[in-house]
Amino acid sequence: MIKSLSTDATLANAGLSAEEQDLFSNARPTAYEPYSIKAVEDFANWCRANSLWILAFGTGCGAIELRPLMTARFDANRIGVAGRPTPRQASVFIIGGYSSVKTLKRIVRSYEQMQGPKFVIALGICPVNGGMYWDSYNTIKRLDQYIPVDLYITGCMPRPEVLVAGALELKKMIKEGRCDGANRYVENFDWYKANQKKVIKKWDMPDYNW
Amino acid sequence: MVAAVFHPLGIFIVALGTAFLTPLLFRKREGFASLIFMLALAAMATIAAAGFLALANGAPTIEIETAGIAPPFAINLRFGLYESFFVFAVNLAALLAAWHYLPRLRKHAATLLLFIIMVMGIDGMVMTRDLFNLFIFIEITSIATYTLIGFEREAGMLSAGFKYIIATSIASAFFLLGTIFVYYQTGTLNIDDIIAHQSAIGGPIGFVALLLLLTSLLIELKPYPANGWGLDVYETAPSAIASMISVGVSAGVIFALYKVQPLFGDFLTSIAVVGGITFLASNVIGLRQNNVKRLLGYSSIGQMGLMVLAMALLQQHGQHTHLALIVGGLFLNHLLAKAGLFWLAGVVQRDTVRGWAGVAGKPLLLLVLGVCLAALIGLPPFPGFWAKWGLVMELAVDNLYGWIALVLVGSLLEAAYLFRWFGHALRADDSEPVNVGVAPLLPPAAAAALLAVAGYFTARSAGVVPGQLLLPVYAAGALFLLDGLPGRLKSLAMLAVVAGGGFWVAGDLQGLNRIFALILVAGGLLMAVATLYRGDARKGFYPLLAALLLSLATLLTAHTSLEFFTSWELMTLSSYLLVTLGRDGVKPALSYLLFSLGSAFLILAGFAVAFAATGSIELAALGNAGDSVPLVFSLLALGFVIKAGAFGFHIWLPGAYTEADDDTTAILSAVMSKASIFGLVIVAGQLGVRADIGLEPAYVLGWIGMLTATFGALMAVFQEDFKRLLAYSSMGQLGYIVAGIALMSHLGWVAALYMTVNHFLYKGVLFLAAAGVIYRTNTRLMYQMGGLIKNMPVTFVAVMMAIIAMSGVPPLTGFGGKWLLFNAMMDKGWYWLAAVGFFSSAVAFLYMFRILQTVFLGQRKLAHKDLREAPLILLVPQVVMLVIILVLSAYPKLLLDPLSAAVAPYVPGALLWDGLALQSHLGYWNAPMIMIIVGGVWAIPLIFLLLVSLTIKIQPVKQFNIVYAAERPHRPEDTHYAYRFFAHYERAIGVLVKPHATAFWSAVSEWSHTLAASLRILYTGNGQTYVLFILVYFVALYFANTGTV
Amino acid sequence: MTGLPVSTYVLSTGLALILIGLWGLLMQKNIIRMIIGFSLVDTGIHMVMIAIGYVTGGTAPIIDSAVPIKDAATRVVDPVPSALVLTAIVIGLGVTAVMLSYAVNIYREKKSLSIDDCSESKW
Amino acid sequence: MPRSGREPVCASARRYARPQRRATVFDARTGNVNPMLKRLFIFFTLILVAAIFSDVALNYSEHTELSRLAQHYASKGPEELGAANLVTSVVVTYRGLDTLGEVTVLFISAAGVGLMLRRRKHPDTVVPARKPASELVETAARLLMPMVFVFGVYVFANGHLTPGGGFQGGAIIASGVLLLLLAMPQAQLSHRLIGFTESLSGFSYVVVGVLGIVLAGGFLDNRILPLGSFGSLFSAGAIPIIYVFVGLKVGSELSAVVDRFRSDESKPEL
Amino acid sequence: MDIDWFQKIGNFGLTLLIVTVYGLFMGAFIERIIAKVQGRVGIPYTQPIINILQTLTRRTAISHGIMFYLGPVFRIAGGVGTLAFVPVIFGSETFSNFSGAGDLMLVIYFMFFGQLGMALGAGESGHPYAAIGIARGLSQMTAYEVPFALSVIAIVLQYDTLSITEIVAAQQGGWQHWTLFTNPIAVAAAMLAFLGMTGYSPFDIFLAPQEIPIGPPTEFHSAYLSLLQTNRALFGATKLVLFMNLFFGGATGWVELAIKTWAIYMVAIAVGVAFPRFRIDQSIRFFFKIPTLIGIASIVYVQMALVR
Repeated sequence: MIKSLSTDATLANAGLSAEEQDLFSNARPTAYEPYSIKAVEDFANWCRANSLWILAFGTGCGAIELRPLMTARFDANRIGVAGRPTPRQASVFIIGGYSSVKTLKRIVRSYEQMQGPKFVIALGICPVNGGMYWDSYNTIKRLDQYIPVDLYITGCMPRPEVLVAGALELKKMIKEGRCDGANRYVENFDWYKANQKKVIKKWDMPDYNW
Repeated sequence: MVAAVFHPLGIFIVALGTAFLTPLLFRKREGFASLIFMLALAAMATIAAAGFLALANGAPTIEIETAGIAPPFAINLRFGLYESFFVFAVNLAALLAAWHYLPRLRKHAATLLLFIIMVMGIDGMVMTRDLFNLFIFIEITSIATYTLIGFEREAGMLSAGFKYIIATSIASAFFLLGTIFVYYQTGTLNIDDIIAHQSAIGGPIGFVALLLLLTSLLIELKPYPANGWGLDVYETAPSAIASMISVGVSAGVIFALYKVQPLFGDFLTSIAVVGGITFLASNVIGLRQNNVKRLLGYSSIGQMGLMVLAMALLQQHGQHTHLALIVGGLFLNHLLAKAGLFWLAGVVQRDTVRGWAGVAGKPLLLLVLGVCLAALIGLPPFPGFWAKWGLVMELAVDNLYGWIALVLVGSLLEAAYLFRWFGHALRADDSEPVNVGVAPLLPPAAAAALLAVAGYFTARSAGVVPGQLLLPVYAAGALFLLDGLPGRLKSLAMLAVVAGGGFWVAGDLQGLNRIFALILVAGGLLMAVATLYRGDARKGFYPLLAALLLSLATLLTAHTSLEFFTSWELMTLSSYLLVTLGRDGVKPALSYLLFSLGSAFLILAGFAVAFAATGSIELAALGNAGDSVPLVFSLLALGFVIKAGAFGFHIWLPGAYTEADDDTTAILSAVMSKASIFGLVIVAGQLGVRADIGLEPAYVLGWIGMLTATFGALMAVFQEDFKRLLAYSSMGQLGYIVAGIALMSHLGWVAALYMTVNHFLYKGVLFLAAAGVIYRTNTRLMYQMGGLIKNMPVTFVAVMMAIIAMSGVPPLTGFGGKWLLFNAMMDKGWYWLAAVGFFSSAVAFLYMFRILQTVFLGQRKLAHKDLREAPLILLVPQVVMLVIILVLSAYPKLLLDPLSAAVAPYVPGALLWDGLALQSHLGYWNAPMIMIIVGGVWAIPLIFLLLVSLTIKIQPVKQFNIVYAAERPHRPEDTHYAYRFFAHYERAIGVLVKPHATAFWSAVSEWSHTLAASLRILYTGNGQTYVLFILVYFVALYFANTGTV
Repeated sequence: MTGLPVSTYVLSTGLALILIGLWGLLMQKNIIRMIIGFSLVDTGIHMVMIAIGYVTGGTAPIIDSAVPIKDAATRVVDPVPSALVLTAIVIGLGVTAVMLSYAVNIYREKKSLSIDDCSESKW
Repeated sequence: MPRSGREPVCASARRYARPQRRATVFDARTGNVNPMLKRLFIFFTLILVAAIFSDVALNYSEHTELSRLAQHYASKGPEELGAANLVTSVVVTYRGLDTLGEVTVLFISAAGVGLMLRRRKHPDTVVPARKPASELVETAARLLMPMVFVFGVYVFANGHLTPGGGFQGGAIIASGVLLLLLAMPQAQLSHRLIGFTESLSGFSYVVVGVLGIVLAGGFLDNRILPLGSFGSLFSAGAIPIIYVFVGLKVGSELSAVVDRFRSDESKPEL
Repeated sequence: MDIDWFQKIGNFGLTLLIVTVYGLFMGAFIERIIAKVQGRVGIPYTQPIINILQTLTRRTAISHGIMFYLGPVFRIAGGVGTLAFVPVIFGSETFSNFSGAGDLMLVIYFMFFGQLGMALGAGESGHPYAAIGIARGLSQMTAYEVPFALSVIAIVLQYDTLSITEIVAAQQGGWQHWTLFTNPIAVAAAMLAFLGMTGYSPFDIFLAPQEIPIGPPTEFHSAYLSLLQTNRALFGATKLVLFMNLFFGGATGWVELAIKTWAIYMVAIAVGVAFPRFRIDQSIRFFFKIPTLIGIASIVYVQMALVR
């Protein structure tokens, strides 16, 4: 029936109090296999590529550039890009520029709540190396130490045209089956988690936000 | 020889002899004197009893002549059936009162002799046939009473006693003056002789003479407003003495009034009005009274007013044959009940009704109190019930509808304050518990026991066979004896009794009654099985439940309106008591009782009007009522819909259903509420369907039903309390049924009965499920629950199925009811009702979903982590009923065919079947096919999803693993959206569900209290004012009657 | 001798006494005076009774040389009211005695004889 | 206004207790009526009663012949009962039950007064010594006392012949006792004796009544003894006997009542 | 039973497929029209189908419990079942579905089936937004149910039948026989109710994509969402078919059906693009005012003018 992950490898959820342990799942995420039939997998990737559901979560200043995407001028709808208000349904997470430590916590949580396959586009220069916040005490410098990033669109700020280009690029990557960030995240889960916990001091969430 | 020993004159001889010798005996030895005293009282009672028994068995009336000279030249006494009955009753009460008060009485020789002389005086008042001798006996009684009131010499007693003396002395003076004027005109003092020469009494002197006599006797009976002195005495005098004034002295006076009443032929209306005003006024004023003994005083005076009223009206209309049963029954009832209550008040020694909280938890005390109060209100099986029934019937025969209304309203008011008192006695608070031994309780307990016995015999003389009819009482009595056993054992015993009794009573019913028997008796039994889930003692619960269920059984077998009404009142009483057993059940139980009694009184009035029109109390004869049919139908239908919780009268329902025990509520809602449906069907079957009657009442009934459905649903939407929500839901669903019956068509009735069966099934499941949930969570507030599906999956499934069955969503049974009802309404042309019905069924969705969402879904509270599934014994009836729901859903023909056959004798017609599809004029409904299709369309996506699931890793997660705007939830309480779930709906249409009905009934209550306050202003406590009232009373009577002679 | 028979005077006086007694009962605050009022009422009633027993020209209902048995029925006044008055007087006495004993006790308890102080119970 | 300042007694009264408003005609909260108005009302009521009474008086016409009952008593009474005094025959026999009741009334009022005025357990006032009566009274009492007693006995013994009877005689005896008490304030009546007398005579009366059932026509029938010769002392059957008992009983009871009022230890200043 | 179940089921499967695909395509079409209004190109016509496939090919999922799992099943069963009881093409035995099992009453009440199931599933997700969305959705439903019920009563009264087939039959023989023209008042009431039913602006508060992310289905994703999306298209189309049958003379062929349902849908769209969103209490009050009055008027009209 419901195929569940093996629960023998559970997470400690050390950030939670005793009674909260019962409220959050402590299962460890596992990687998913591609469909065993190649044609099916290709078709599935084609579908995913043509229906990019962006999580409507503006994490940084770049979020302002997401708005024009839907307007008459750029009309991302025509290339299958649409916004979804809940991470459960979204497949693309656009990190809108710099991400503070505080935001990172929310980014991690949202990312983990998205269902795979899921893709991350990092917008602007800041997620690459910190950009103008390179010496800020409260801004993370390299996003891909915390979540796997499939595509960087640099610039400060990148214009919507670039975003459209990035989306098209992402579609191409998905169709080619190159976007396996979700599986990477799972496979290197302990490393990512350690990095996240290093910067997020008050870790009051479960280790994996199902 | 035996006759000589038991000669009634012996009463006087024993009394006088004992009294004269008491001082001598007392000097020798006190104990011996009180022994002789008690023996003398016992002897008096025995003589009276022997006489009564002989006379009741046909012995001739004993005429006692004194001085060896025939009347009218010498005084004579009469000891006929009525006299013997009164004397016996009074002497019995006196014996018990003396027993109750012996510890104080025995301290003085004078008290002993005064008491016995007082009793003798009352006996003399009853027996003498001489007007002046009557005066003597009145004075003997009065003087003895004066001293007995005040001999404790406390300030209050002295004041009250003095006022009493002044007032009764004036009354006696009037009597003496009247007597001498009567003598002046007739030349005789013998009452029979006076009546024979009645024509001689005339002119102003005769008029004044009669008026003086009448005023005097009425004043002695304490008519409103000239009765403040009487109340003061009731309040302050020792209980035993107050009881003797209330039941003994009043008995003597009322019998005296009865004796001389032939003289007052012209004043009978005045007398009735006096009685009526007194009855009504004292019961209104009683509402504000908190002092127990004064409360009893108001009740006493009211009862006397009722008896006076009954006597006058029945004589006025020549109903002499019924006088014995009615006035005798009322008298005996009042005598035993009121005396018992006074003694109880004397034993308990708490002044205010609040103080009686100390009685809570004392079973014997409460039993005696309850019996006496129930008797006083006129509930079966006590004598007052049969008497009141007879009274109302006879009043109706004489077209005295206004008087019927007065009697019933007064009785309702009396019930209000008496049961408010009972409520205080049931509810323990921080006041000190009452500690009394068994011995002091024996006199009141004896009174209670005698009430039951008397009830039995009154029932027989009322022409009822008390075998099956009073089975609930017997069963309750028998089970009450077992009340010491462990809870579950008692439950099993109760089940056995109900099963046996129910089968015996209702086993061989046919047609419609059989269908109701299946719901009420078999269904009730099924629900009663659930009572096994609680193992605690539950004192009094099982006997009452047995009484309730068996009274439902006897209700179904009733052939006459009297049998029906008896069972109905037994049902009311037992269910009221069951509600009081709930956690905070006492207060809502009172409003439940009052509305139930109100509805019962409407039903009684309806039956009475029918009896007047047809001359028969057969239920089958209701339809012959001719011109009265609309009135009868309206009264009965209104009575039944009030009991069903109709819109406007519903305010009792949520409280009673909510606060009763959880399994009780299930039975009340799922089972007992069908009794009113049964009544409505019977009545409508006899009356409503006849084509020659205008349908306006039925149309009104239809609207009442639909508005009830709508507002029941709307109010249910805004409840936080699980049971209260279900209670409003019950109200709403019964509204549909009422509307269905109102249709008076074959299809409408099939719809109504179908919904009745269905309501029984799903509401039973829901309330039992609620019982399980509440049992586990210890709260009724839904927002404190949540996520219980994980702990109670079976209960959840049961609730879900029940809700689908209730909502009318295909394929379960609810849709059938809606379909039938809608079709019947469209057939009938009741489009607006159909539209409202649509709306209310949509609104019903709101609260139905609310239950599932806030109780079973959403976030589970931390404290509920380890809850277990509801007890198995609660689940068993639910599962049984769910199976029935499923079977009926798939194959409704199983139910519809018997229903159609059962209603056909009342409303001709048949269901049209095309294969398995039911056809109507408008549409069609193929339930099995729907079932298959729905099963199919449900199964195919499920299989698809299961297949897809094979390709996906599905991770089961926990309750906090939700998207929460990138944050994490912190407490289940914050995350569970449940409190004021439909707040937005309230904002939109909340104006519709403002508690107008509650406000209205509160205002009614407020008004009656205000009225009471202004009526009792006259009781200033000033003796002179009271004297003035007596004079004014005389003057008023004089001028009110100047026109009549 | 006006035209009115003698018993009418007695009757009227009796009725007047009753009225006076009632006035006393209603207006006098002192309990003892109220009792006196009651006694007046009683006495008035007794007078009325006597008046009613009078037969025009009758004599005392005692059979002796003055009134022989055969004349008795025509010569004597009605003996019944006399007998009744006898009884009524005694009863009045009894009631008065009890009233007075109440008065004594009320004074003891309240140190007052005003009827206005006897209104503990009301409503 | 004696009303003002009185404590309201019950809870609801307390709630309604407000400063008195004198000017109002009727205070709906307290039920107090303007005293002037109340007096007017009483006056008006009495006027109405007087009107009713005057209606009676104006319509009264004196009987010119005996009532049916009296006819019978006057014509048949002497033969039936043998009592010369018709009133006595009515009182003791025809209406014997009344008389028994009357005796009972007296009995219970005596008992009642005794009960009401019984000694308190803790007398709060010391009984002041009674002043002795004046010599005049004492002497007169000594002189009159035997005569009063004898007269009393005469009155009740001859009740069936002459005006008088048990009650009258008893009252005379009691007045003698009253005289005695006035003359000798310190004298203590023997309650034992009084009680014994009244109990026994009362009981005997009942016994005589019962004998009437056994020996004659009914309860209280006086014909249990021969009627004797009309007009003599020992005539009229049991009437003299009954009157003796009544006389003794009334005498002792009235004495007891008088004594009760006298011997109260904390006598109010009446 | 004289029903050939196999053929019936096969026919129904065909109808289901056509209606679903039609619903999906029409959804895209409507989206494109809206896009045109906003000066955009809009989504490709296949986008709704691709979206469903996209969600269906997600590889991970979570489950909050058995009702969460079954909720979408109930939901789509409600849609499919409703379609099953509605005859789609008048006069065509093939596309009459199972309308012999029940009448208009059945359809109206069965429409609740899916709502209830969805509500249960959303409820078990434990998400407060889901509960809020359902509470709002149900409340709004009680409101638009009133004018709808009134207009249904009016046409039942008018045609004296509850059978949808017969109602359609009574409207045959020319456009002038459509309910739209014989009883425009009832149609007006029903169309106002329809606005609420479709859940477009101004009556879309219960979805409220921004404030309470898309309401009831907040937690649904992957394959669950694919069922919900399918149902959205299917159920919407079914409702259109029902309205077409009741008020617009039904359809004798697929083309007619497509045109009529598209036209009906356009009403909702036209209103939706022109009006901003109502608060939930405003929307409830709205339905209780004008549409209800119109509904009442429609019954009065039928009673006065059409039924003798």
